[in-house]
Amino acid sequence: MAFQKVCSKDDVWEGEMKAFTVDGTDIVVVHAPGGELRAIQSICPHQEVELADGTLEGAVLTCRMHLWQFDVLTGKGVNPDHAELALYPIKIEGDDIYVDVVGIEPKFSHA
Amino acid sequence: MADTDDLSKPLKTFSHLAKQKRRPSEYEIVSTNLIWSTADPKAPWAMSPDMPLSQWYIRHRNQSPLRHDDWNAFRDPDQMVYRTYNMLQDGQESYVDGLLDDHSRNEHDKGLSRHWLDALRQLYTPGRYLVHTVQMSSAYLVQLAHASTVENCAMFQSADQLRWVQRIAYRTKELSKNHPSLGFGTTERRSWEDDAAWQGFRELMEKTLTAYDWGEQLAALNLVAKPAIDEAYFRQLGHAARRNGDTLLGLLNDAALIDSERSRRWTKGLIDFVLKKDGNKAVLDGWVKKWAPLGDKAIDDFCAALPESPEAAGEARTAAREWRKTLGF
Amino acid sequence: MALLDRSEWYGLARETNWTPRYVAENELFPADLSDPYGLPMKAWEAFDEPYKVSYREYVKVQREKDANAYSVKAALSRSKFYDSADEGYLSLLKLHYGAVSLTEYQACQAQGRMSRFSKAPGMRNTSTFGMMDEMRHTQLQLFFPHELVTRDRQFDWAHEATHTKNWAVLGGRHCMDDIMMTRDAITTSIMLSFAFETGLTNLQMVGLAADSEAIGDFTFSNMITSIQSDEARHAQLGTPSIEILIKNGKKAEAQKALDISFWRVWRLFAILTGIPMDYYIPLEKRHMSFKEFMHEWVIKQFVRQLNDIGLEKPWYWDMFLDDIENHHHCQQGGIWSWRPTVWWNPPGAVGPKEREWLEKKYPGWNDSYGRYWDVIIGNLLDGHEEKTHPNCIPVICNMCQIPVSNRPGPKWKARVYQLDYKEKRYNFCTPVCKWIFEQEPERYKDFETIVDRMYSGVIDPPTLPNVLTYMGIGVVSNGGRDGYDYSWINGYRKQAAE
Amino acid sequence: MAMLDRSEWYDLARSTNWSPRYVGESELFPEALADPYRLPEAAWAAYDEPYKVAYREYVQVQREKDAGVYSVKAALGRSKFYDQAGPEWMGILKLHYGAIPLTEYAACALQGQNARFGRAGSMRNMATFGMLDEMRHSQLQLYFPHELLSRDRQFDWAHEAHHTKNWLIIGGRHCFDDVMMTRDAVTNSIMTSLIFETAFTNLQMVGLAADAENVGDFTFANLITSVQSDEARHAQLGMPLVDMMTRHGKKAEAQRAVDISFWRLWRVFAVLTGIPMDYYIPLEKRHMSFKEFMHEWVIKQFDRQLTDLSLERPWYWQHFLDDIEVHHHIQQGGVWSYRPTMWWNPVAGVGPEERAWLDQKYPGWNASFGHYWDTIIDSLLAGREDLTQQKVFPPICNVCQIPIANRPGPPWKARAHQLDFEGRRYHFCTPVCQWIFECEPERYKRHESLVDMLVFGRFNPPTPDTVLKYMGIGVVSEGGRDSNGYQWIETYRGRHGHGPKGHVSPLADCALTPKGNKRLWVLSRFQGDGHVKTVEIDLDFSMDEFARYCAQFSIGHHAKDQPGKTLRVRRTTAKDDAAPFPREMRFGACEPRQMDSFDVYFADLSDRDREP
Amino acid sequence: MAGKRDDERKNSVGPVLRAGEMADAVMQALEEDNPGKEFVVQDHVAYLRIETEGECIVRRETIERALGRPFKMPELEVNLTSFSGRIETTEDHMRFYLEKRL
Repeated sequence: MAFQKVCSKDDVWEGEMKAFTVDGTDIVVVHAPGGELRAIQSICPHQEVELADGTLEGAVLTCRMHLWQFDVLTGKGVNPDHAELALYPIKIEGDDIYVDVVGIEPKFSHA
Repeated sequence: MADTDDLSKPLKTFSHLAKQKRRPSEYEIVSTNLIWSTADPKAPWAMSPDMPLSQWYIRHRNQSPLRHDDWNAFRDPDQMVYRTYNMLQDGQESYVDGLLDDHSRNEHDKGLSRHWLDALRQLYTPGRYLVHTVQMSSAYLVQLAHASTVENCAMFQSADQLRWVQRIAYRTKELSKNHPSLGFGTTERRSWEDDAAWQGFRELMEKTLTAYDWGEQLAALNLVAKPAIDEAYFRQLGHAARRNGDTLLGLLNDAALIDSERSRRWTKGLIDFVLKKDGNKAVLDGWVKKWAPLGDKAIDDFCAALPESPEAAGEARTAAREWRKTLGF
Repeated sequence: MALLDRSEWYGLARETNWTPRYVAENELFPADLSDPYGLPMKAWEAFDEPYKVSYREYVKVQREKDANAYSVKAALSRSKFYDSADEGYLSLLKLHYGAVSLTEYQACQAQGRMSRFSKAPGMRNTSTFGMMDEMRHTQLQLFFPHELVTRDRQFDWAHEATHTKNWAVLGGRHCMDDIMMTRDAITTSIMLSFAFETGLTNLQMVGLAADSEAIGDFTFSNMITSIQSDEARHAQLGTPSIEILIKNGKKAEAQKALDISFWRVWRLFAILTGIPMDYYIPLEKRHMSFKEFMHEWVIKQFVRQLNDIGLEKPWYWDMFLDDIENHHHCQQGGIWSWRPTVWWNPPGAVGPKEREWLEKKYPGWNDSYGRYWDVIIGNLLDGHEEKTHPNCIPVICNMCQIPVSNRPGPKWKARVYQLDYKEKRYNFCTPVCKWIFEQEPERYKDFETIVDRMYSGVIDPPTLPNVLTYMGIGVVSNGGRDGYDYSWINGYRKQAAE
Repeated sequence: MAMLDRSEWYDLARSTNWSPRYVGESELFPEALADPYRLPEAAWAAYDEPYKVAYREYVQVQREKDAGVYSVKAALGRSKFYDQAGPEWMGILKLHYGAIPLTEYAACALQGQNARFGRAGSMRNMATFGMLDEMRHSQLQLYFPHELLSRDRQFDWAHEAHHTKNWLIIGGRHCFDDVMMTRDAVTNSIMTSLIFETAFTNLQMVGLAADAENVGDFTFANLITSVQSDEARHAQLGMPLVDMMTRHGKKAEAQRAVDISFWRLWRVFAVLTGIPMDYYIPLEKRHMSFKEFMHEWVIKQFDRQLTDLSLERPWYWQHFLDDIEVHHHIQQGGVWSYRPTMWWNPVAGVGPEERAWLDQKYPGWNASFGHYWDTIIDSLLAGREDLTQQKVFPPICNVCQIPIANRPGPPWKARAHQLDFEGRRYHFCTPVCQWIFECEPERYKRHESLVDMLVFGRFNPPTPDTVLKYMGIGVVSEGGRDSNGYQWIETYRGRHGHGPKGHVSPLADCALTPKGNKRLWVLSRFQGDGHVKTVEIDLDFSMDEFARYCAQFSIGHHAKDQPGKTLRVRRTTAKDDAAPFPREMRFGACEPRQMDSFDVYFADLSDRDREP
Repeated sequence: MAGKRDDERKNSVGPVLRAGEMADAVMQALEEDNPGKEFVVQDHVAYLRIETEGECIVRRETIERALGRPFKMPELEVNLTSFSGRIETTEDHMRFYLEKRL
């Protein structure tokens, strides 16, 4: 079982995101408006900036420093569109959120 | 498990919003559940319930036949907050400044026909009285609103009217400077009080202003009077203006109608909201039935005087009615 | 230059009075909401607001103000100021937001009344802006504390306070309901715009800003001074009303409206502003004493203006001057003692150095208030914290809703002024509160103080837990404790050891 | 009608290439300005900027950003922050504002070049925004220091610096003229957008922001992070180009552009950012060390970015890693010693606690750089402030324009790398700078460093005053002085190793001066010193005199006696193994050429008779 | 108590401004627009109180000169937190005054 309990749904409300460390891997749990939950890498693929400090509007996460944008539902870059976020498998049991970080590396993007 | 009732736990938002378990918007944080004078239906204020103003609120707000058990659940479809309102309207006003400036440079007023100038003096410049009554009536909605989310919409509506009162005054002055002998700036009150074209609106608004039941004032103003004014005074007068080479008035009135669109959005939102409760449909139907004829008459009186616009009254009446139809009336 | 100057058309935009035909004038402008003084419409048309602004200017300037206030907040929210802020200062913020945010919202309705029911077209337009201003103040003062609830639940009172029946809230509501929610448009313009907004809001919105800057809370100081810049404009509604009343032989009425409202608001602001200034702000950051501030802003600036428009100082002026020396010191003692009943953590904060400062600013403080605190300090040094809670119920004034008290010490100044009216006995803190009641007993007679409610069965049974719950304590958040966890007595411990 | 999405019309707005008929293609897009690599038309048609923005979005977002920045300035303008800010922080601001605003403005022209000569429509569009961004950055960074002028005239450098010939400015200009002003649109996009704006601006704009917040300068922190938020867009210009070049057989050229610009920018930024971070920020407010910052932002990121772009690490990677440990420390010593030539008041920043921190972050700092500062501290304790200021100029690298120096201490690392080209001798701080020169000597050969000018007799008279004036010192403002008036040495008084009177070598008091006409400029490389010095020598000096003469400028500006040892002189060789000259030999007898390099070192007395 | 009584009888008028660029410009303009008047400035960090006897005026064009940019009178409101005396506002000036002299 690589899934680890990270938090409960009440810790990360719809529209919020929060940073956690799972097995030494930094992740961000994002609760997109509409109720979808995702676990994404903690650092912007662009440069060393914490994504949890950014802003979430709808499903679009904007990094604080250089305003790169990502669709948290798919992990795909919105702007620039070549960038991508690593998504970690996530499952919800009751109110508890489990994430599996095994074997997944954060992505980064040139430029 | 975090529990918003557990005092040892920090909150993520104001406790009253915490129950939603989602991140609240700025609109929700600053606009919801701000009125406490509704808590005790028998005593809105710390002053004696027998005081005239306490009685006023009890009678005209608390006991209005238009009812809802959770007025605070209403949300403005535009989610307008004060900050965004000023941003929006500053932009709109820059546009209007531009219109006025351009037309003034091009000596627009010099090119207007005498025939149309007379129409402006009769039908446009006295409009500040009319729009001001909407400003007053909206302020009444502010005072007696059950919920802050409704009250805010009414406040923006009231401020919008002041905007046009001042723009009409501005145009009045401009016209009087360019055509000093025609009575611009001095004859408006007389027109408003005596000219047949205005008496429909005057009657409609005097009566609306004194329809002190909050629900009835809302219905009279936002379902009947305002649509009538939008359609006749702003839209049809604007059409007539264009036909008479007065592009400026056409554009100004288009700009005013943008404000009206916003007003209609929240009005529709609010009506949809109250209609979900039993009994309100009948109450509103009654009011619409009572006020619509006054609205139609106002349109007729006004449009009858519009030069070369035989179809104006019909179009305006239909448009106002069509809009009410989209609300279910 | 193609655009007209404002002055060219401004007059026209407020020529909006007309003679109603389809309804009666007193139906359109009922005296109770409009003008009980019975002046003719024409008289009100002379109303000339001294501070003018057009809608076009308004939205532009206000947009700029907001851009400024919100940007500063956004930029500084990453600073760690609130993480390490002084607990006394945080109490000041909690008190401020709890008392002010939603009260501003009520003022929207009061401005709305002036905008709808005033017979003066100039007032109707100006209070449309006033209404918008009050909306701004509400929204700012909800949005700014909102981020603080994640740190401290007591900030939830920013939204919840006025929905509760906390005794401090009841006091505020009684006052504000009196001066702005249940008066006609003209009286409201005197009581709210003139007495309240011209006379006293400066205390909170400008005075505290100086202390906030010293402490490093630029977000707050920037916000409240920005708010006050709105007040400086719309507060100007009151003076023309007074001038018109005087001109039409109603000076006594205007004077009475002023006398009532000034005292009511004073009693409130001394708590809201006076206590934080003289006790909550850390000593080294204090800009000036509350008393000095009162001199600068009220006695010098406001009273001089009062005089200039033709009114007199209120009849109770000497009592007022005396109250400046006492009221907030008494209430600091009271609030601290009854700290579990409030939503902030009032610091005792009368260490040896603070006392020196207080004595200097308020000569005689040590011999009176000092003695009161000596007993408390003695108990704390002996480890008897429980003795620092009074465990009894104070007498509350039936007007200002504040515990009846006065300077402790040899002179026995504390006294209850009583009045029997329609078989009920009413208690007042001062002859002035009593006088206000006597002006219109029917207005005030039904309101029960928190203590009345314990005896009348509203709070049943009147046990301490029940009373606290009734007041929202333990519901919205926990009640207060000493802001510094009694560390302020350490100076005395050291003195004792030496 | 609803509005179209940006994606629906965006491509049309960048389909703006056409085939010229009335002029030649190469006339419309001259290679030297557009594309010397001759990438095929199809490649240009496929150019896709990864970060897209519409004009409508641009003006709205930028307006909001500016509202934020200016409001904070206005709100905090009331605070007494700048009244109370320490001289250290003010030093950082002066350095920043002197170096940055007009460089940003020069970048407008660079972006303009790309907007005109970019071969892809989309590149031209993006560069148009880039142009506006750079205008914003220069205006913000002129407006903000403007209010500080009334406090301190040295802020005038925010505007004036680039109009002067201050040596730091000459260095900065040489770098930026090279990477952004004199390249074709493709190369400058790689050098500027990809390397400069992606890798390096963060050092200054992000790194300092954290420190600024700690210090309490929220206005500045907010300003620079807002500036940096613009880079997202226009920094994207270069990336697609590298892709295109590797795909079309121009990988070596792309690699070279990367290698050249990365090194050049590194040398500048280590001074601009490294010194403030590790020396000027008060110890308790330091966020992280410059080295840690370099690791986080440059090494980690740059490395993986290169891999991603299918490029290699620059061939000098190991030099670079070494340089991170050394370059800014040695320049800190230099900047402080040459403080009268700076437009701010340099901070020494080497009290006992700071030294402990430095040694922890940079192991070995105390044994090398510490040694350098020890002699300065001794001089100050002895009341000999005069000995702590440099009296001679160091040789300056003909590429980076920075004094030639390296870690002081036993391994003789400081050394001038020299090249004779077309009859002129050029000096370089490192093999990397030399390599850059050799890549395109024609590009660099005409430029004269300040020391070149001195040696070539460009100053008349060649007095320090003339040189200072040439650099704008005493013209724009007074030059620098120690930021806190040497208060920082008080903690050393009475400490072990630093006697209250201090110990100043009699060598330092050597009053030798070159006389007569038989004079020559040579390089003095003193044992243990991190800086190589240029000295004007009298050919009649004996070797002992030469050694004593050089000693007074060396190791913290004077060398300590070493009992039982004496100073010897030898030629600098690659392996540092030349035999010393006889002590009594006339210097002229070794037939030195202009700018030859000589070692001066301590040797046992018993070595005295060893002859070359 | 004598001090207090005196305070009530002073004829001080003038703006209370948030300190900053605008306040500096207003101060400069006040000096220019009211020749011969003495202004007392109290710096309370968060606000500057500028006062003079009886009456003073500040003109738009003078502020423009002091600021070095176009200026509209209503903009002053952004920084005008209060004022002593009474106020008169037009597009070209702001006047602070008292009608009675005590």
